[in-house]
Amino acid sequence: MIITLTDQPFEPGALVTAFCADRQETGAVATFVGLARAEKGAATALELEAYPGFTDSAITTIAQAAVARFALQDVHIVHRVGRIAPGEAIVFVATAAAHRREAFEACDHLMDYLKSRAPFWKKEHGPDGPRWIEPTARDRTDAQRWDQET
Amino acid sequence: MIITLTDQPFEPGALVTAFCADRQETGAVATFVGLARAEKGAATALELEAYPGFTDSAITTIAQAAVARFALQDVHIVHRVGRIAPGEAIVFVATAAAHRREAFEACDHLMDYLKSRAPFWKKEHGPDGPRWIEPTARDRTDAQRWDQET
Amino acid sequence: MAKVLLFGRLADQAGWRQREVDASDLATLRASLADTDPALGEALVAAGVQVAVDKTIVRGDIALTAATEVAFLPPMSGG
Amino acid sequence: MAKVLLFGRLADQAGWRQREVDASDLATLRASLADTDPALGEALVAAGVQVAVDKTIVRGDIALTAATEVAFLPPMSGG
Repeated sequence: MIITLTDQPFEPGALVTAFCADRQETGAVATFVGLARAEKGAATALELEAYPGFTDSAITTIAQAAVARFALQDVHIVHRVGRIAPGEAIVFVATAAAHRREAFEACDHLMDYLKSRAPFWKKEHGPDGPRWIEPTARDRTDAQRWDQET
Repeated sequence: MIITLTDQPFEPGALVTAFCADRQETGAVATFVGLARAEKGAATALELEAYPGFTDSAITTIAQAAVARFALQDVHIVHRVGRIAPGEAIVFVATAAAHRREAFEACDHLMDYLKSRAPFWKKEHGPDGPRWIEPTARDRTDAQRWDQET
Repeated sequence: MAKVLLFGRLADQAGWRQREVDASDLATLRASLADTDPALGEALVAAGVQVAVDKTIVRGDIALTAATEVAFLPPMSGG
Repeated sequence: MAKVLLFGRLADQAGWRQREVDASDLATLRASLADTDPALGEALVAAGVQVAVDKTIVRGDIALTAATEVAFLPPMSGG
């Protein structure tokens, strides 16, 4: 399991190559890449803030729980912090499992968590100045889907 | 939209790099890589057969429907045919959308289709000789999830 | 002459993948194949086996022209 | 002296991200911050704002030692 916070741009494809390499018993790798949108010019940059030592530890805890819950063979999470230009990757999640249902559900679950509950604070810069982005109602209900199951 | 059948090994990471490049309005890229499992030595190779002209056309039809249903910005599907060694990629699906729910659901949906309804025939070679693999009960019920919704 | 294609376990069972068969409709073609290989004839009508004529799935009988391609498709499984 | 950290919109509002505050418990620390900046004092008790003491989320009052780190965390949003 690898959990990384980085203030440098990263290339998701290279992570996929490494994650898929030398797997003899993995049938399924699901990945998600979150990219910064230009919003047709309304967003010139995103700025992500984390709490070092707290944010990475919180993500590690949720990733360990996902490994147990979804019988994962491996997880890789990379999250950008700092200033992010449109088109750049913000977040990368990869899950490996024997079968596809577990890989998909774990990836979906981890993204819901990262979007609405992980300790990040996100500011969008645009022509009208910066504004803080907080989870949408949909982000919250998406995350709650996983609470209702046992 | 790109739909490819190939009898050559392919590298999923390189496809992810190309698929994520130069996207200004894509917030979400979901991908899935299906890998051939060694099954602890019980599987020495998979052999996938397609019906050229029929299989690619069937996948194109389902991909076009998924683009409309999930408001996708882009889809890339690559499927191996011929003999596949353990650890090699069998199938790659990538979906691009403004938001993550659509990208995830479309990717999941396309994989369910490819697993149980796309015109491929799959033979597993092992120490006890070859055997044909047909969809599991779970593959069928997974695919039916998408029929029940409107 | 219709071009008959067998896929998956049907091809393994029959021992061939492609053959020209003279038949004016699908029912006649099935009868001709069953005549030569009764076990194959039964396998072709088993549950889950579909038929594509000129790359379109058909049900029931259908007329065949000289240039027709008839494919027998056992249960499918990709990925 | 506890080390107080503000994140997200709380840091923007206060105009600082980190400050040493002398307080023996969290309630006293909140009162001290509100005393200097009443708007910040209100923002820190608003719905959705969590408090972490030494990187653990706490609810209610808690004693603070000299080396304690107190972080105020507005609603979180990643990805």
